[in-house]
Amino acid sequence: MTTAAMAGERTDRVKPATMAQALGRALRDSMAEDPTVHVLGEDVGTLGGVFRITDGLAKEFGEDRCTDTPLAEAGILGTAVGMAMYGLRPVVEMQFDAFAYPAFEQLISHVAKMRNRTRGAMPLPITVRVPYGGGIGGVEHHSDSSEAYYMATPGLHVVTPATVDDAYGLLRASIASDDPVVFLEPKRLYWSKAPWSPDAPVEVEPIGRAVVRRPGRSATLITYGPSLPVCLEAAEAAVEEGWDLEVVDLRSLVPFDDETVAASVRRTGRAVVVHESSGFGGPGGEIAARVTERCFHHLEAPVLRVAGFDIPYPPPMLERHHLPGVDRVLDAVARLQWEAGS
Amino acid sequence: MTTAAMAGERTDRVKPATMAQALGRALRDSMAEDPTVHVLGEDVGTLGGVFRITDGLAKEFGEDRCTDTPLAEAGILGTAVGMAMYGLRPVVEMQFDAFAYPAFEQLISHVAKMRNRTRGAMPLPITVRVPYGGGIGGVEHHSDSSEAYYMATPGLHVVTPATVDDAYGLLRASIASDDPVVFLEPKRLYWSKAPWSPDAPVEVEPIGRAVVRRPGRSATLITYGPSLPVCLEAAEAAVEEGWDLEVVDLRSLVPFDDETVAASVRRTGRAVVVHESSGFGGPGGEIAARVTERCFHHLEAPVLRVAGFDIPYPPPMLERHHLPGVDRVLDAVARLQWEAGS
Amino acid sequence: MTVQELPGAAAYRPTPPPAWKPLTNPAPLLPDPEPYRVLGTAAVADADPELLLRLYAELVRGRRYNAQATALTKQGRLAVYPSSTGQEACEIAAALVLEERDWLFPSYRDTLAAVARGLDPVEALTLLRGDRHTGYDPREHRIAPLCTPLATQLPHAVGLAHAARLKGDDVVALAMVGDGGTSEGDFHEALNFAAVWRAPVVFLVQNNGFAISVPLAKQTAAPSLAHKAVGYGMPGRLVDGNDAAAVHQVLGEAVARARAGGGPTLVEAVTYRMDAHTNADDATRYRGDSEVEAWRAHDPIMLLERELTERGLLGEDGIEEARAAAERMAAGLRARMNADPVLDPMDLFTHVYAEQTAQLREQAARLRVELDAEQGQDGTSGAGDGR
Amino acid sequence: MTVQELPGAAAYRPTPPPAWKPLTNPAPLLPDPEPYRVLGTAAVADADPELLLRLYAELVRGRRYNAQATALTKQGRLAVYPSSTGQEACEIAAALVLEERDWLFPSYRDTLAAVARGLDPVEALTLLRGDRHTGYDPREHRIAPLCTPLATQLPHAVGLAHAARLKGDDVVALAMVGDGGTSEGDFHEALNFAAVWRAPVVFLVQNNGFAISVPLAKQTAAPSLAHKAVGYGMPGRLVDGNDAAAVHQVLGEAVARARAGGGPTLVEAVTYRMDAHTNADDATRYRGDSEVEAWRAHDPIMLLERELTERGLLGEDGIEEARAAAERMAAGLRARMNADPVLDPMDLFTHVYAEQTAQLREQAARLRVELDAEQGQDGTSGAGDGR
Ligand SMILES: Cc1ncc(C[n+]2csc(CCOP(=O)(O)OP(=O)(O)O)c2C)c(N)n1
Ligand SMILES: Cc1ncc(C[n+]2csc(CCOP(=O)(O)OP(=O)(O)O)c2C)c(N)n1
Ligand SMILES: [Mg+2]
Ligand SMILES: [Mg+2]
Repeated sequence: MTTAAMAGERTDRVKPATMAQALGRALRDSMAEDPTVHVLGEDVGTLGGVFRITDGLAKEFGEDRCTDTPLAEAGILGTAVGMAMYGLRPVVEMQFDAFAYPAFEQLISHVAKMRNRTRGAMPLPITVRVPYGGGIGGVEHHSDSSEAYYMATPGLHVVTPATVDDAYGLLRASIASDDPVVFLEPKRLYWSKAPWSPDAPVEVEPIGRAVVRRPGRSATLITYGPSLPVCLEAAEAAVEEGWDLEVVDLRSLVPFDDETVAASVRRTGRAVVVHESSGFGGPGGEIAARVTERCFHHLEAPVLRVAGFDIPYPPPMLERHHLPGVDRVLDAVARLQWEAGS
Repeated sequence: MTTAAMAGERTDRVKPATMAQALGRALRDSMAEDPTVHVLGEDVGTLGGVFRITDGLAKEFGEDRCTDTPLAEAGILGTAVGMAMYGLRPVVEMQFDAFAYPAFEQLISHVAKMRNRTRGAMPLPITVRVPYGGGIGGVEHHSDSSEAYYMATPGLHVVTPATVDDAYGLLRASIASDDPVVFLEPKRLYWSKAPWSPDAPVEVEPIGRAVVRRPGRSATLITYGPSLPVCLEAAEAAVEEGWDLEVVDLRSLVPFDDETVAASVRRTGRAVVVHESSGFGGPGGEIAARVTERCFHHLEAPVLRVAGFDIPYPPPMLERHHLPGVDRVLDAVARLQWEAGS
Repeated sequence: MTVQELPGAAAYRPTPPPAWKPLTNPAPLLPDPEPYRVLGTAAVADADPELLLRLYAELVRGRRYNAQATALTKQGRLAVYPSSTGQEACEIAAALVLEERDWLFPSYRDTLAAVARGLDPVEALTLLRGDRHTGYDPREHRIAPLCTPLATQLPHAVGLAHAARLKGDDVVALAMVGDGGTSEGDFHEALNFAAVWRAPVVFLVQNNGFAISVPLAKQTAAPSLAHKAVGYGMPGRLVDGNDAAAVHQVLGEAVARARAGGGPTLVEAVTYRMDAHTNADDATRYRGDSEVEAWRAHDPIMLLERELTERGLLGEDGIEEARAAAERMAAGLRARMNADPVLDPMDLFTHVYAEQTAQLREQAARLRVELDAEQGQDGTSGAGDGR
Repeated sequence: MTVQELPGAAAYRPTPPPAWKPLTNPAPLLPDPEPYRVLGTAAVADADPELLLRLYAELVRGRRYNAQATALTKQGRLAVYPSSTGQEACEIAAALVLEERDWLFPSYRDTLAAVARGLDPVEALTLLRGDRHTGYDPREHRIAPLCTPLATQLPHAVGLAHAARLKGDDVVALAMVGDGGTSEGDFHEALNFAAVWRAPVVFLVQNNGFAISVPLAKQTAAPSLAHKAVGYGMPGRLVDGNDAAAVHQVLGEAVARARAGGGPTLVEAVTYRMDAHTNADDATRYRGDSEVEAWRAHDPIMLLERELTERGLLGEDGIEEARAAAERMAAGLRARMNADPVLDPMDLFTHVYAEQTAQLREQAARLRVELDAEQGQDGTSGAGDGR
């Protein structure tokens, strides 16, 4: 599917845009195209959201389409469920990762299960946007990486963009999906820029496809969202050490693109999973385990993981010690038992 | 530590007891020994809990020590936090796995983090008892395996007994712990019986030690809680096929006993992780990944996982198709590439 | 900063803070001091005899339905049944007060309301039999799935009602919840959203005295549950939940108000759960016979039957007819519930997502192999092996 | 079942359902129709002049503290600051009304209340500077950690107050929350638990008109937030939040009531946030100058200063003295906040559990190696590199 097809007439002005702008544009285009798309959340209307992602939507589409709700996340998601039951396509904004927790019961017991428990009669095409992760100097409860909770919940899709293009394309695809999507927005990439034209058609992959962001032959870095730039930087730095690293951007944690990931690891024979979520019980365990199941006899070394420490997210002044950086990625690559194989 | 030391005078009458009885006795002994232990939850007082685990406690210790609360899980856990801040040692009962979700924010943002965010000044010695898992014919929302959520949350201990002895010992140790413990009670083992004397001293390991329930040489089954009996049965059945399976009962998911698990897998060279929680994003990924990291060169085959399907928990009449049984465990063992090695 | 420096200081007069004004006049929001009643009071004169007779027939049928479902648990045909015996007036009135286009949001106890609204009783009971989570298409009769996580259905009702209004549809949602459920955060959030959005929704709290074993006095210290309405700026109505005419009237007024754009209403119906919490519960652990007996003297069927017989609207024939109809329903239900449901285990994978993921396809293939092997072994079909 | 079959049927008389009685008389729970005021009204005659002077000095200091903290954000010394300028009367009264043994549960906006209660302002600000989550030992001044997840501190306050009472200690907990926070489920559950347990706790809602950009009218349709009390069976009090004497009096009465075993009270203080939500917020996006100006004419310091000067209790000297004291505090704060905090990254691992797990020991060892390498590279210490 191309976004041109999705968003109507477009011209060709390519200039740098931020991920935040691309997300906002995706919301706008979705709302323009489909009158059943409604945005709701705290401060999304008049203010345009604390990250200004929804800026202008209330003005363009009215407060009934982009609604400032009372301050209650379970209420927001719970009413979104009811709206979806009546045929609307709600897009919910959670203000920060940790502030999605009050809505956990609605998410787990209803949003994830409704299609299943009604045997397909009541799908819930709800997109839950969650700004997530650290690196922006946020005080406590503003930097959680909560993706493990969502991944462990059958019935949800879990999607996270790492580029400006994907921010647009994946959000459009998520809103268009007939299943609930937890759409994780890497806060610290909100202000990342790339040449991007809101008016140029962009080839949008359907949800569920990983992509090789940098081809390489020595080892595969498997990552997503906020850690993609770290991995790309590490891959550049690794050239000096003689390593040619392939970087895979998962884009969708659920469904998981086993094919792309396994194909890469079979080629390279070595892999490191990189994410800033805590290591223990985090996404990396699942990813490493399934890669190993599929590629065992191709592996020269165990799949390693570079992750945040197993600690509550630290205060801003210490976060750089917690977050996986280029050095930690290279360190892990160095431990991939290079003597043993190639 | 021995429970005799913890519970005072005891004699030696060994007769069969259920896990439910052992749990009740652990609560009773903890309350008798430590006046700061308070039990609270829905129906825990007059009724003795829907599983009757707290039966008799309100009578023996009064309603102030074993309290029927209003019906609100966040309120229960939230007030428990306040009680712990004042020096009490609350034991909270969540009535069923899925009904702990409303308390998720309190658990993640406060219970797990309070010690850390106050730099040790305010530990929260709270035990959250959660009856979990399926196999009892429960209707929807009564059979969730929610351990992955808790495992992914630094600051929590996650403990789950699989035997009558451990039910007593681990619950006593959890209540005695100065850290918050999510104590997962395998519902379908509530009525499992074993010779056990409430009056005999039982050697209780501190939280965090796995135990080899059955020694073996061919491969290791790594499991916990409700799946232990399945694994033991599978190990017996495997003898016929010529496999001598070792069975490790984790008992504590956090902290994780890498030493015991890795030692076993290094010995056997093969491993299968078994649990009834959904596979994707479930505990098995973490376990398989860390075992592989530690034992890679000892492994004859990838660590495999036998788990519930990646679906919402099914209706009772279909649950037997969802839950990992002996056959699925043996199937996985058969796929451990026996040609390749031993 | 001193008073001299502050702009406007000189103009200062003791006035209330500038932005403050009451959003609503609280007086009309307060419920009656006593539960509103119709039967046995002067108000009954205004009641439509046909409605009363209809309510009566439904109450009798409803009671029989409860008894039959409970009997089915003893025969192992239902895994569990939360009976609404004693609460039939609420269940029936909730169902009857709605138009076809309206939506009902029942809690796990309210299969009777769903059945009275037209749902096939077998479909209503699949959840409790254990073969399906929701045994019906919610859109067919506009009945949301029976909701087990307490109070979580309330924001759904608000969202649906709000969506309908946004679409310009004349639809009201009626949501049912227990006294215990009012303690949950979702109750609070739902009522607040409803009031702020003036959503066309009616909240019916069946205060049946208990949340499993926990009596109301351990649940709340409020004057009544209906008083909670004030805090949301919606009217609270207190009604005798065993007086079918009163419940019907009060709910009817609330529905009409919602339909007219007047916003939500909270209705507390004071009633009593005559049976245990479910067949698996032992009510003697937490309440005495005398309390149950006192309520038996205030039985909803009895109240209505007495009214109708005293007014000559109902005779022995009519009573017999209602009973016979109820028996026919019960016999039909019995017969149909005696058949084992035919289930296909492969259905486990069919409605997790709109499209099956690669992972689920793999897992389904593995189960297929297992089922085929089972079939090979014992000659039975892997499918349709319900229990 | 017919009326004849029902036991007790003959005895039936129209009575309210057996178990129903109001748990509380609702009338005394209702707040005043207007925010209660002391300054500029007859009630001021009963106010203790010393208290008024103390409040005045603290208000002036509090305003200066807010201004200084905001200035520190501009200098990069604080990451963010949610100012309570305009709300000082609430902040100060909340702090002053408690005994030493009592507990304060502040929200993220209430560093001023914590400071007024005796907390070192630098310790109060570490959260917002970014070096520590909670920069103080909560037990020292009995101030719970500043709470960011809205309303989640309220059940903590209830639990603590309840625990204290169970232990026989004479301790009251005062919990602060914003108007927006009242919409959260935790608000509801906390108030309900408090009322059912008759816990000695006081809930202070600072209704400052906004939750970030969302005005009260989008937050609730209630007559006032104080009216929510009725639904829990506790008294609601409505007070002018810019009238320090009134807030102090109303809170004082609520604390006394709680202490005497009378149970919880909900106090709504109507006030206004003069600054933006935080320094990072742009308030012009959602409110106009005229509204802000109207509130400036109702400034808490001005109200009190006028009262005191008109009554001859305060002269230019006193005003000057209060200002000078506030300046000294600000200068001290500035000076101390100018130093970079010395942090040890190894602390990341020290307070996750009572005992470090093997996994954390491993991770700590790895960080140690990294820090040593860093130190080797650039000759600086890995520790203490805060920013
Ligand atoms: C969130 C949640 N917590 C706990 C339960 C377990 N539970 C089922 S019914 C019930 C009592 C409900 O009482 P009430 O709301 O008064 O409804 P009633 O049973 O009287 O109809 C409880 C605690 C649940 N279903 N959902
Ligand atoms: C559970 C939760 N949801 C959202 C937020 C983000 N947030 C921080 S402050 C705020 C507004 C709070 O408004 P109010 O309660 O009126 O307090 P005020 O800021 O006016 O003091 C929001 C939405 C949060 N901190 N916690
Ligand atoms: Mg009830
Ligand atoms: Mg506010």
